Amino acid sequence: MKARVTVTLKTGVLDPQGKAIEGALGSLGVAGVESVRQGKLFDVELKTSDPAEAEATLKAMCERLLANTVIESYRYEIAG
Amino acid sequence: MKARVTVTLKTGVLDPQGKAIEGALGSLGVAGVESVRQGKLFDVELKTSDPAEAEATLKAMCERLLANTVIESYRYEIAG
Amino acid sequence: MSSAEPAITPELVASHGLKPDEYDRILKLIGREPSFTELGIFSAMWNEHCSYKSSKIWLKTLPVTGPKVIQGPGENAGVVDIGDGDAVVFKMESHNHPSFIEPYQGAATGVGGILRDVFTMGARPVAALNALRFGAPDHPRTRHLVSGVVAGVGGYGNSFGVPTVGGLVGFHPRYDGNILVNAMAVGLAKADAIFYAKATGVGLPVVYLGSKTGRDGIHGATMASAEFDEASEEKRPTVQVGDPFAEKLLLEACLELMASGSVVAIQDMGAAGLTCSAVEMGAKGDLGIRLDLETVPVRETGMTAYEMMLSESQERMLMVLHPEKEDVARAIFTKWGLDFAVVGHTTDDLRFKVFLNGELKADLPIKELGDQAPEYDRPHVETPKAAEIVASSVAAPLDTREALMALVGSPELSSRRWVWEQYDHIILGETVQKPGGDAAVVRVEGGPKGLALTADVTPRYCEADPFEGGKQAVAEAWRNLTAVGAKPLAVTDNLNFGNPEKPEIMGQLVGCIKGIGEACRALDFPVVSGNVSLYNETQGRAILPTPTIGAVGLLDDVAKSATIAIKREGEAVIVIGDAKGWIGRSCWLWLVAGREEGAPPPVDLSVEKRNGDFVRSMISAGVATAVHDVSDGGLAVAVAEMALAGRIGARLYAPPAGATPHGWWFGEDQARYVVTTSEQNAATVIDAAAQAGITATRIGTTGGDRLIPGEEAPILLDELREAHEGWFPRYMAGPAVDA
Amino acid sequence: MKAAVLVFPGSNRERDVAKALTRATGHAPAMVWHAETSLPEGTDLVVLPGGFSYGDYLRCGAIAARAPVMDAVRAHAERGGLALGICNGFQILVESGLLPGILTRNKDLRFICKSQHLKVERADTAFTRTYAEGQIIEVCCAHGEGNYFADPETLERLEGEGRVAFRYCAADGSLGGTANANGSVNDIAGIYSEKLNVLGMMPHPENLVDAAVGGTDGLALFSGLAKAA
Ligand SMILES: Nc1ncnc2c1ncn2[C@@H]1O[C@H](COP(=O)(O)OP(=O)(O)O)[C@@H](O)[C@H]1O
Ligand SMILES: [Mg+2]
Repeated sequence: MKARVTVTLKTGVLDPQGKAIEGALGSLGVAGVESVRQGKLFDVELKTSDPAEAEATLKAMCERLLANTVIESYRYEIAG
Repeated sequence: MKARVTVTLKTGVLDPQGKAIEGALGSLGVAGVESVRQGKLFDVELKTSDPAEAEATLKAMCERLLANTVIESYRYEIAG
Repeated sequence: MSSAEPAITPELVASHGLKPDEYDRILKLIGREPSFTELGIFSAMWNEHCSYKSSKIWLKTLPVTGPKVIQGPGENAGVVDIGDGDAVVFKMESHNHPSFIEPYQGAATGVGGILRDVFTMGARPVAALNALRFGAPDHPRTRHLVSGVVAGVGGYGNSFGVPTVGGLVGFHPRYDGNILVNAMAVGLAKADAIFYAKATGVGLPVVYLGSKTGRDGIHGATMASAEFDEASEEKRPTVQVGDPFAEKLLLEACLELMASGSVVAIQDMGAAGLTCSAVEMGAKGDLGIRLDLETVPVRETGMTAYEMMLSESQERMLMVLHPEKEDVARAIFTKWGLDFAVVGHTTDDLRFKVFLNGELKADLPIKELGDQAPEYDRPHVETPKAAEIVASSVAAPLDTREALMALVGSPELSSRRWVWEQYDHIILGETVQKPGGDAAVVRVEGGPKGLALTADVTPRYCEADPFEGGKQAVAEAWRNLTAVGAKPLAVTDNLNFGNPEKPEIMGQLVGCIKGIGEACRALDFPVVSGNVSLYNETQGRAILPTPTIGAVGLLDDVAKSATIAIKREGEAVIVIGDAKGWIGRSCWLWLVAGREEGAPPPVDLSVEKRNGDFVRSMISAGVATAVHDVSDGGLAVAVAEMALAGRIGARLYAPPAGATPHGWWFGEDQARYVVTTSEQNAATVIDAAAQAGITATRIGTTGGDRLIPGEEAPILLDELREAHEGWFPRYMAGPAVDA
Repeated sequence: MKAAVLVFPGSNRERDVAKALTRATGHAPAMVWHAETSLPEGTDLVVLPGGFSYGDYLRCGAIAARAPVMDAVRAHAERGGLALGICNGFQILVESGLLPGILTRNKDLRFICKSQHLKVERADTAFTRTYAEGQIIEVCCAHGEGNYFADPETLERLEGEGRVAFRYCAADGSLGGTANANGSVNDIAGIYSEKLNVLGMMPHPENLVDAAVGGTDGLALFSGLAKAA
């Protein structure tokens, strides 16, 4: 079973990477970008085919490792 | 207009971060994970409200900066 | 005065960390109820972290002057003359609580903050050090904290581009819930081009520089002064994220700006950001300050005056500018891609006035805000003296070989290579001695002179006897500098303690400060800067008293600095200094015999000075081929480290008649050094020492691939190295734990 | 020899490399701001220094690779001019397409700063003429993303055309194992462009130019370059 986890910075938390990218886009002449915030994604292959079990594993992964819940939020989605 | 860009490693490209996460999950006792590949995501706020223009900007951003097409693929999605 | 701000209730006052009597003081001072913004300003200025209210009366007892001191405590960093028109600028600061909550960002922003303190004074940072204390290795969070803190220290310093050349790492269960992250930065400036926070001149523009302001770390300074409890993990989003890239740009822009002659006064925004920096610039210069907050560059919408005044967003500075240079200054900041905004001006009314969109949000007497902060002479009780433990009264559970292997492979004494290899310690190309020796040596660009740098303290000694422990911390830092051949110059301190409202804890603070003061006076080693971190307690249990001492010494010629590595086979191994085999509070007693007991070794400062001066003279005469001070783990560990560093073994004589083996090999008597010298010079050294009234004892000869402690079983260096180098990487490779 | 050192926001070894060049050539190189659109008249060698250009945000070297001055560097290289990228400079060169492959996170994900031995693969280029072929030199590493990767065809081409400049090795010259701390494919520490006029390398020769500070094995590279033009 495949799933995708996305981890993004909570609102208000400084995103130096996003800021640098905004600056670079500007000087590259790519106009029309208001703001960029960078996050992470994880494509996960799970052993189970049981959605409930998959969900439990994903939640454990996120809480315990993938997201730094001090500054980040996470979401996961099980692929069809 | 909001959009999300995802950048993932092409198959075959080594992903040391994904590997490290797999290892860490094992030692944390989170079982049931076959594999993890890490990617990036960008939440972009665009100035335009014209989908065609947005698409052009997104494509330019990805090609010119956000993805290194030697090893990465990208996708973007305009949020409804 | 304000619209839609919370009413000032006793609960609101309490939640700002202000005690009822402190609030009364505010009422008396301004003659009315403060606005919400004003309450925030008072809480920031009067908390422990900014006001030093519990420690100030004791800090005043420290020696802070000397013939070479250009600037002592009271500015962003201390400044000491190193000749040829050069000055060294340095300070140490804690980031303990934020690092416990978010180790990577907490440690990173700690490094960022201290670097900013140094370059705010006009100095280019040339070295960084860090003193880290973690809980027991087997505590479930320790590994995660070590890995995050080390990555954060490295992540910031490496990117900023300063070599991280030294520091220390310790483990003890008393830090389980309160780790310590003390960061030190060292910079070089011209002695006649130092910049200060004191503003002069009325009507001058107050300029905001650097990154934009967000809602980061609001209440960060209050958090740093509040005891930890379970609930504080809830206050999480107050953590700040560091941006070393922005700080590197800020450094270059500031140095360029200073060189352009535009700067009247400059102050970094550290704890309590805009509030602290603006008040300090005005108060020091006997000027008022007016701020117009709508001009402050922000990265979030709808920020209130309260939020802007208390934000701890990183990588920001405040400056008073020569008005005719505004365009020059703006051009420099634009070039570096940083924000530059005139946010107010100096006034002659001695008021601190804050406006937002024309609305007055705060109007306070600026001098009193700083000067009238509460100051406490808190009740304190002395730590009861522990009894001396005589070595012969303790049975040795392991033989010398096994005990030495256990010690060099212990969490406390094993190699820290895993840590410092994550720090760029060679950038700038001036690192003459990298981490791993007694003190780092960094050449002053162009040479031949150089700086010796160290950070040290032995908390278990401080716990047993704060006064002796305070002395010992200074003495050991002094000894570390001496051991590389440097003349010790001055110190910075970082006093980490528990809750000062408890008389026993206050007694530890007082005892340590007295000890530090005594040692600094005896060794002509003034304190030029420092930082105090109190309330390091979790659920009522305090950390070990940990007054970290950072110290700087001067070498006239770095080519003559001594290292700990044994250089050649067949040289004499000599111990300088007397020993009675002091086992109380030693690493051996703790780690081998499992007892944390007894009085710590006493420090005789006149002996310390005499022995150190002698060793230094042997180094400058080129007679000493390797030098190492004897500290944690005693003689055997010292010689083992020298052998490992030089990849040459040594055969050591058996302990003298009457000595207890573990007292001899592992005792931690103070004021001692191990020195190697050629066979021809050995007698000369011992005679010269005798003439100076110093005990110098030959204890063996270098050579071979093993260490042979007297009649006992030899230890192959390879085995010793495996134990010494192995612990840290093995530990860190262990199972991951929850973040 | 006229050398120019590029300065990007976040470069941090530009002063180190300038000192090394000054020591080797007897005069200071020109320091060129990233926003410039040309190199100083008569530049023989352009150096892209180490650091964290743009914080190494997004990908190391990615943003700097798109700076205005890089077009000038590209033209300079096409003309056969010499270019040297060290550490972040190497990352910028691969991101800008001047060299093939990519540098990814070190295999154990940690920044590594340590003394490092390298094997000099060939001694007939402008960069290595003062070394001997197969010589083992000691320089140092300081990077978090030095793990060189290229697809098999590229790799084959690099090897086949003799474009590997340096390999990580142990003091005795042996390859592999712990000598390759970052996990680079084929132990690659540095590579050349097709015409051998562009060199990218991860380790820092510029921090080993002084006997008082760790040794002089890096100085030879710069003194060799000094004689190149
Ligand atoms: N333990 C100490 N010993 C000596 N000086 C100290 C000590 N603690 C703080 N100081 C001095 O008090 C001043 C204020 O320190 P601090 O509030 O930490 O500065 P910052 O504004 O950088 O946070 C500094 O000049 C500092 O050197
Ligand atoms: Mg300061």
